[in-house]
Formats: sequence, structure tokens, C-alpha cells
Amino acid sequence: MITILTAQEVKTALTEIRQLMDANRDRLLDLDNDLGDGDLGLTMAKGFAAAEAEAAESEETEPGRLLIKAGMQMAKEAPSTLGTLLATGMMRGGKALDGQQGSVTEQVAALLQAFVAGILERGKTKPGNKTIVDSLHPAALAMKQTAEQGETLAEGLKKALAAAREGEIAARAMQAQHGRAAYYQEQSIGKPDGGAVVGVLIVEGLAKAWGE
Amino acid sequence: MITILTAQEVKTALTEIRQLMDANRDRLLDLDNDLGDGDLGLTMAKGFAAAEAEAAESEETEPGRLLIKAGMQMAKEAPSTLGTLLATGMMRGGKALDGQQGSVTEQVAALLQAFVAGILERGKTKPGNKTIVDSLHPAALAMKQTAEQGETLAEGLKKALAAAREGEIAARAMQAQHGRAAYYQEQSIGKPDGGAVVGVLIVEGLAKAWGE
Amino acid sequence: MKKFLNEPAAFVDEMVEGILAAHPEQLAAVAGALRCLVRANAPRANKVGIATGGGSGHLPLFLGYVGEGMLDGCAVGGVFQSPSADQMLQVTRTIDSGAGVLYIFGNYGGDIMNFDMAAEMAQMDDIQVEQVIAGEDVASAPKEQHEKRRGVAGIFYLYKVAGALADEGASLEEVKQIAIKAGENVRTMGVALTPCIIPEVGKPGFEIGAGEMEIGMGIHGERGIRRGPLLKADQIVDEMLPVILNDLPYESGDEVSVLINGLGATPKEELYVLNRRVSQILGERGITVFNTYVGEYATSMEMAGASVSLLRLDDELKRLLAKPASTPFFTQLQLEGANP
Amino acid sequence: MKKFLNEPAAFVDEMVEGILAAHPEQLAAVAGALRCLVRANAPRANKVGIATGGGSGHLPLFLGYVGEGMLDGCAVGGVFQSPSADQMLQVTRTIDSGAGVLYIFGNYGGDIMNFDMAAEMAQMDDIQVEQVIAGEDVASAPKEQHEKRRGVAGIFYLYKVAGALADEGASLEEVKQIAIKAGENVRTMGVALTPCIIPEVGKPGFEIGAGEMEIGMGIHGERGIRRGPLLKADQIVDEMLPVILNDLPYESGDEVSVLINGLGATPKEELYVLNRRVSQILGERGITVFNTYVGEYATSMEMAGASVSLLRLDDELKRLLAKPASTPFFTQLQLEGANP
Ligand SMILES: Nc1ncnc2c1ncn2[C@@H]1O[C@H](COP(=O)(O)OP(=O)(O)O)[C@@H](O)[C@H]1O
Ligand SMILES: Nc1ncnc2c1ncn2[C@@H]1O[C@H](COP(=O)(O)OP(=O)(O)O)[C@@H](O)[C@H]1O
Ligand SMILES: [Mg+2]
Ligand SMILES: [Mg+2]
Ligand SMILES: [Mg+2]
Ligand SMILES: [Mg+2]
Repeated sequence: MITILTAQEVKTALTEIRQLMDANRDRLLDLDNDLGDGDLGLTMAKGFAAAEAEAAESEETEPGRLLIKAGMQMAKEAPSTLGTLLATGMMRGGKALDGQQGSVTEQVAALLQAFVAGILERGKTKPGNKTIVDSLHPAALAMKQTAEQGETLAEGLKKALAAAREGEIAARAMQAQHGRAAYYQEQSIGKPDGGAVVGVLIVEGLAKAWGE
Repeated sequence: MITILTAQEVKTALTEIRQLMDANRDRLLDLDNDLGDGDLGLTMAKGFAAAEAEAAESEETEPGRLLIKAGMQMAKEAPSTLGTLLATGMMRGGKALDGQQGSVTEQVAALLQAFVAGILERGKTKPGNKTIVDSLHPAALAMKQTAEQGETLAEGLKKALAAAREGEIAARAMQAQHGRAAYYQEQSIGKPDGGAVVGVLIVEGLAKAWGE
Repeated sequence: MKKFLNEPAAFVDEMVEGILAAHPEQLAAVAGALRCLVRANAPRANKVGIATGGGSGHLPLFLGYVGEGMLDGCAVGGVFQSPSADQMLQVTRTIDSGAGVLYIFGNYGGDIMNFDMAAEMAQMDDIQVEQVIAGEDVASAPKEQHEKRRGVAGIFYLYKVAGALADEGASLEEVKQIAIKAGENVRTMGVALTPCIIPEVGKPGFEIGAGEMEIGMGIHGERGIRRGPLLKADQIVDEMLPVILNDLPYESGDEVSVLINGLGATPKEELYVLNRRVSQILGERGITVFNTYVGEYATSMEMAGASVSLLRLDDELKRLLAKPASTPFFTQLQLEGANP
Repeated sequence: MKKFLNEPAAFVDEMVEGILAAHPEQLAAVAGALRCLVRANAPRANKVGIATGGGSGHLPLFLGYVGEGMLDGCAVGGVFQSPSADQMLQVTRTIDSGAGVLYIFGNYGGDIMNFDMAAEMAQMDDIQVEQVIAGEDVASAPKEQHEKRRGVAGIFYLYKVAGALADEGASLEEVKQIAIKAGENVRTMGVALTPCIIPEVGKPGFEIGAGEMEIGMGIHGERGIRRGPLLKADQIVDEMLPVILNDLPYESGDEVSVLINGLGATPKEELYVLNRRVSQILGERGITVFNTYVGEYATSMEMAGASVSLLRLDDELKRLLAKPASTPFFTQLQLEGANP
């Protein structure tokens, strides 16, 4: 478990997440095929690879600014819906880190909340619409509560991951409201949302990088 | 058998020909279907009906000028290839009658020759290309020879009709060189040409009107 | 798949190369980036820049309207895919003369997010950016939810009037307001007869049965209002046009411009058969027509089908619509009958 | 048959009605005869009139080029059928200002006969008439029999330069000579991917198998040079363009205008993919391009396919090509880079 959030930790987290996206590439492709245009696995693998590489090559030492840079690279290389939303999340999360004074748990909680808030704003959505928000929002909430209760980052990430997984399962029962998935209307009910799964993988990567 | 070629005789001839086109409408449609666009029966029936009506309503007493008028009407109402060629034939035939001094046999011979010459010129063709010319040209030739030998009009028209029929049969063995039929190349060999059949019907109509 | 194609993945880039080869006096790529196109003479001093962008496969949309009297730049996406915020940012930087940049684009999630993101990034560069979203397809959502409506061929009118006003030296806010006004006064409805093929997919994404049509289908094949047997041309217009007319509503005494748009495979002959009935109905309703555009203005590759758009005019919109324009895909001389 | 149609027999008349409704400032029917169209302001004093005509189903051909800087009138035939000599005569009478009338039309038997006949009839009216026949499809006959070649999209260039010269007040003979010169310097070749449907017939008149193409097919489906598997876009250009280039021949140092014409269903995106390769090859051969036209200039209803035309320019042709024109289907501002 990390105790300070440095630029190096941002790099480690991006590597973990990228590895998970690679490992789940085909699963994401299948999910997006069922309810979208079938490119999710590709854009996620490509987008996080670009973000990871950008961060690795950067000389930026401030973790928030590094995350913003990685986010801008994600926007450039993964210009799909989710690529742009994640880029927004990274940029807003990075801004939130800037000047954050609290504990590392509070820092990560602030990052996740700003990340989700950015997605909500840019995606013009709210929880319950069968999107990545439905796994990430509960995760950010769990993280915030852990931080408020003064618990450890490892504990917080464990709870956040559990909340993300629960949220992803709950999202299956929802009806899609956005993007191509919305064309399926009632037929989208019962199917997992690829974006929500991506949300779980992101929290899983953070937990691996910062919680273990 | 007529002895003078009056405007009334032009009208009678057009009526006979129109009746033959009506009676052979479906046959001409079938022939043009095999080697063209399948409209020949329609355009001939329509064109000769228009020519007949124009002549019937006209106060013109000079037979040549009446034929020109009927031809112009044919051009207006039957703007297909053969419609235009026949209109040309009628206009040129009409001009040839103008001032013609000889016997009625000579007059009809001159009419037919100018008729064919007009088609040859406008159609930019010659005998042997599987067209209406292949029945009309031998007919005009037979008519000319009869006239030169001083025989009767009835005799001339009989010979012309026989020559037209022979010519139509000979045309079956030719390869089409013009219009849509030419796209069939060798495959056109062996099939009758609708235009050549029209040529036979025209001579048949003249024979009925002026020879019987 | 009966297409002129090399590698499907290279389709969009090769298309842009072909466009730049054909129109070098009018269009240029930003620093060689094929998918970031601007006017050859960008930026124009003291002029508000207008940028658009969207997926490929809709020519002349979107890039085809970059040129004199219309747009200054376009971010070009993959077939039916939004371009990236980064492309938009590059275009924005290139066309900004200091007078600010207006984004005009269609109401599609990906485009909205990316333009929003681009605006955020441009503002970090101290470029003033405003956005107007076109959404006028009456078949895509009811009037009460008009903010959900898809943008289709009617966006042409927004480009036209905003471009004309920007050329006169108007401010960013003024150009934005005229685009909004055009958007408020335009309505479109379409009908699709066949699907289309995304080169990288290689087969139609959906089918429309032989003898069937789908009224209200979107330009990416989004579900329409109803599917049914293919009706006669006049019956189709009789079904679609009243939906448009009743929506705004367009009323007796109104003056409109008409846009009969072909979706790709439909011959112009048929578009004029549709226009015949449109003009009859407008005449019956006492609505006068100022200018009729017929042709391909917003397509879906080789989809067969058409859409009808009406723009209700006032003196200002009419004046701006009438001004000349010249782009690689659209050229118009000054139209007579409007106050200059 | 996925078409916007009412009664198939009414197709052409309804199309013309739609065209007249859309473009009343530009076009008019002679004494209400829908199939005899002229410029709204015909005749123009002291100007040589230019008339064309041909079958319908090829829009913008033929009537679409009637307008400022191009043609004065057009006789409109049924789908793929020649108009009648009588229609041509009516058009001729209406557009003649006393300066004479030039007929420019494609090399098709029916059109030739009817224009010939119309000329004969017009001369009876003391109207001076000259004729120029366009025939530039290199696939339709070998060079030694060039007088047998079909006229296809390249006729656009004849209209353009003859129209520009007539507008300058040139004599009938001069206008005829420039049309001849354009005809001598233009070559076209096409490729078809699908057949098209004549409304009154209701089904394709021939088939092109899935995955097949026909190189050199004519715009009514006339047999081409060879049928074979659909090749890649670049391979198709690599096969067609050299045939054109070697025919004239077009050589290093020549300057040409390029016309990439869509036959109907083919999206503009694909035409530009073709143009990319065309411009590469011309560059390799040292042939410079003055202006590239890409779009639908001569179609076959909803046939998928394309043709490539080149016009070799000299100063005179270039000057005339560059002049502005404005018709319902073609608008061009003065092109830069030519001596005015
Ligand atoms: N407006 C939105 N707000 C938040 N998330 C969204 C929104 N629209 C789509 N998503 C998420 O994005 C995912 C699809 O992403 P992606 O495959 O990149 O879309 P596309 O290929 O259509 O651009 C969905 O599964 C959903 O979770
Ligand atoms: N150039 C020509 N010269 C003489 N006759 C011709 C010529 N071209 C076609 N024909 C005749 O015209 C007939 C076809 O006429 P028609 O059906 O009117 O043609 P289309 O329908 O193609 O206009 C042919 O059978 C042939 O006899
Ligand atoms: Mg997707
Ligand atoms: Mg996608
Ligand atoms: Mg025929
Ligand atoms: Mg015919």
C-alpha cells in the first residue's frame, strides 16, 4: 500500500490498468458488440497504452499534472465516447489532486470523485443510465466514506472495488439511455454494459497498484 | 388499282398501313423485345395513327405535301428510331412527288426511292445492316424496274411486296449493326429484325391501297 | 460490397487525400494532419472562425462546407465516428484569428463530448469558443424533447447563415445567435429505402426488406418512426411533410427555403419527383418558397433515401441565405429576391 | 425496385415539374411543353443559342446544364430515349435570336437522327443550325473508329467552353469550332458496378454479378471492354487511366482538367478515393492538373460506378473553362490561374 501519491505511483497505476485492459480486450469487444459498435476493447487497450506511454516518457513530477497529460493523450489516441469520458475524468482528477493537502486516502477519494464528476458533466448523464458511471460512482462514494472514517487506502480501495463490482452487476438490469446501446431500448435490459466493466477494471488496477 | 395519285390515295394508304400495324402490334413488340427495347409495336401503331389522323384532318390537296405533313406528325408522335426514319422517308418521299410528271407507276417508284434514300441518309446506314432498309430497298428497286419496263402499278406493287418479303427473310441472317440490336453482336444472327418486318407491312399496305 | 476501395482501414485518409488533390486552392490540412482540415487561407484576420466536425461517410457533410462564406475548419472522424477533441483543438488553433471560434455540429453524443472537451482545451489556450448544436430531425424525438433530436441535413442552413454573417465581420456572440436562430427555424424528416455499408464492416449493419421503407430513419441507420411497404413518392411526401409543418409550425404566410436531400444512391430525378409534391403542398398551405436546394447535402454513403428540410425565413435569415458562398462541394452566387 | 415513384409512365414529366418548381428563375418550359426546356430569359439578343437533348435518367445531363455561361435549351426524352425532332425544333425556335443555334449532343443513333431532322426542319424556318456530336468514350470503339465512340460525361466540357464563348458574342461558326476542339481533346472511360432500373421496366435490364464489375460499360448499360472481379480502387484506376492517356495521347508537359464522375449510387467519398490515384498517376507522368471536378455530372439513374474524363487544355480552352457559369445543377465562380 502506498503512503504518498507521487508521479511514479500514477505511472504504476496506469500500467496496471493498461494490463487489465489488454487482458480483457476480447471480453470488452464482445460486450460492445452486443450493445454497441464493438470497438471498446480496442479503444481501451489503445487509449491506456497511450496514456501509460505518455506518463512514462514525461518528466513531470507533480502527480496531478502528470495525470492531466496522460488524459490529454488518451483523448488524442482513443477518440471514442469512453476514451473522451476517461480523458475528461483523468484531467479533472488531475486538477483535483493539485493542491490537495489531506491523507493519501483523501487524495485518492478526491481524485475519484472529480473523475466521476467530470464524466457526469461531459457525458450529460447521471447514475442509473447503464454507463461506466454505474460502477465508478459507487466506487468513488465508497472511497469517500472510507476517507471520512479515517481508514486506510488499502481498505478504501477494497471497498471501492466491491462497490464497483456490485454497481456493474446492478447496471445489467438497467435500460441503456446513451449512445448506440440506447437504440436497443428494452432489449438492452439484462445485458452487461461494457463501460461499467471498464469502470471495474480501473478500480481493480488502482487497487493492485496502490492497495496491495 | 389506282390510276392517279391524289391526296385521298395518300390517306387511304395511311389507313391501310395503320391497320396492319395495329394487327401486328404484338408481333412487333415481341421482335423488338428480342433484339431491342420492346417498344416497336407501340411506336408504330401510335405513329401511323397520328400520321393517318393528321392526313385525314388536313385540307391539303397536293399528295406530296400531304405526305410531308403526315411525316412531320409521325416525327412528333413516334420519336423512336424508326419513327424518325419513317418520318424522314415520308418527308423525302413527299418532296419527290412534288412536280413528278410521269405515270402513276413512275410516281410511286420515285416516292419509294426517295423514301429509302432518306432513311439511308438519316440512318447513316446501307443495305446489309439488318434494318428496315433490307426489306424496303429491294422493294423500291423492284418498283423502279417495273416502272422502267412500263408495267402496271399493281404489277409493280406485287413485285415490290415479294421483294420486301424476300429481303426481310434475308435480313434474318444478318448481324445487327445499329441501335440496341447491335449490342447482341453475333447473337443477333438468325433473328428477324422488327424494322424489316415494318418495311414489309408498309409495302403490303401500299399494295392493298393502290394495287388491288 | 460494390465499392471503390483499397484497404478499408485507409478509406477515410485516402478520401481526404483525394479531396486535397482536387481542391488545393480551397482546402489545406493542418500541419499535414489529414483529418484536420481548414480553409487554405486560414485564419482570416478579424473574422470569427467557424469549425465543425463529425464522422465521415456523409459528404458533403462535414468538411465539404469549408470555404468562402461558410466554414473555416473541420475535424474529420472515421466513418460514422466522432473525430477526437484533439483534432478539433488543432483546427481551432489554426482558424482562430483572435476573434474566437464557433463550433457548429450535430446532436450526437460523441461529437458533443469531444467538442466540449476541445472547447475546454482551447480555453486553456485563451481561445474564446462557443458552441451551437444542430438537432432538427423531427422523427428522432417529440417536440417536448427537442433537445434530444438528431442533427441531419438541416445543419447546412446553420453553416450557411452563420458563415455569411461571420464574413461580414460580426462578433462571436452575433454569429452564435444567428446559428441558434437558424437551428430554431429548421426542421427535417427523412426516409430510408436501403441500408449502407461501412467499409471496415463490409456488410450492411441492418436490413430494409425488399419493397420496404423506413420513415424517419437517421443518417447512421438509427431507428425511425415506422417501417412499412414502400409507398408512392407522393404518399411519402404526404406522410412526412405535415409532420414537419405541424412541428414548428410553418403557417400560411410563412416564407421558407426547401432542401430536398438525397442520402446517396437515390438519383436526382427522384428527388425532383419528391420536390414536385412538396411544392404543391406548400402552395396549398399558403407557404411561399424563396429558394429550393435539391441534391446531396448530407448523405449516408450509398444509402437510398431522402430527407426534406424547411427553413423558415425572416429578413435577416433570408439576406444571409442569399449571400454567395464557394466551397469544394457547394457554390452559390448571390440569390436574387433578397435585400442585400 | 427501391425508387421514389408515382406512376412510372409519369416519371419524366413529374421530374421536370419538380425541376421547374425548384428553379423557376433559371428554367422555363416552351409554351408549357414540359419536355422542351429553355433558359428563363431565352432568347438572348445577338447570342448564338446552344441546344442539347437526350434521354432522361442522366441528371445533370442534359437539361441540368441549361443556364448562364452554358446552354440555352434542352429537349428532354423519356428515360434513355431520344427526344423527338419536334421537341428540338420547338427549343430551337425559342432560343434563336437570329445568330443561329448550335446543337451539341451525344453520339447515339436516335439523338443523331432526331437532331438531324430538327436541323432540316429549322432550316425550313430559316434558322441557321450547326451540329457537334460528342463521342469520347475510349472503351466504346478503337481509336481508328473514333467516330463510333459514345458520348458520356466529357460532353460537360463541350458545353462549358462553347457556352462561355457564345456568351462573349462569338459567331455560330466560332462556337462550333470551340466545341469541336474540346471534343477532340477530351477522353473518358468508365466502370460500372451495378445495373440501373428504368422506371417503366421496373427491374434491371442486365445483371453484374456480386463481386463483379464491368470496365468500359456505357451509361445505358452498353457492353464494356471486360467484365471481371471487382478490383481495388487503385487497380481500377491503374487499368483505366492508361487507356485514356495513351489514346490522345496525353503527354508529359500537358495540362489537363480532370472530371471524376459518379454514375449515381456511388458515394462521393469513393470518387475521391479514385481521384487520389488519378492525381498520383498524372503527377508521375508529368501532366499538370488545372481544375478537378468530382461529383455527378452524367449519371445512369442509380447505377453504381464512375468514369474518369480528361480535357487537354490550351490557353483558349483553359480561359473558357475558367469562366463562371450558373445553372440549376452546376455553379462555378471564375477559376483562378487562367488568363481572363
Ligand atoms: N453519455 C454517457 N455518459 C457516460 N457514459 C457513457 C455515455 N455514453 C456512453 N457511455 C459509456 O460508454 C460506453 C461505450 O463506449 P464506446 O465503445 O467508446 O462508445 P462508441 O464506440 O459509441 O464511441 C458505454 O458502454 C457506456 O458505459
Ligand atoms: N441507323 C439505322 N438505319 C436504319 N434503320 C435502323 C437504324 N437503326 C435502327 N434501325 C431500325 O429501327 C428498328 C428499331 O426501331 P425502334 O424500336 O424505333 O428503335 P428504338 O426503340 O431503339 O428507338 C430496327 O429494327 C431497325 O430495323
Ligand atoms: Mg463502442
Ligand atoms: Mg466506437
Ligand atoms: Mg425499340
Ligand atoms: Mg425506343
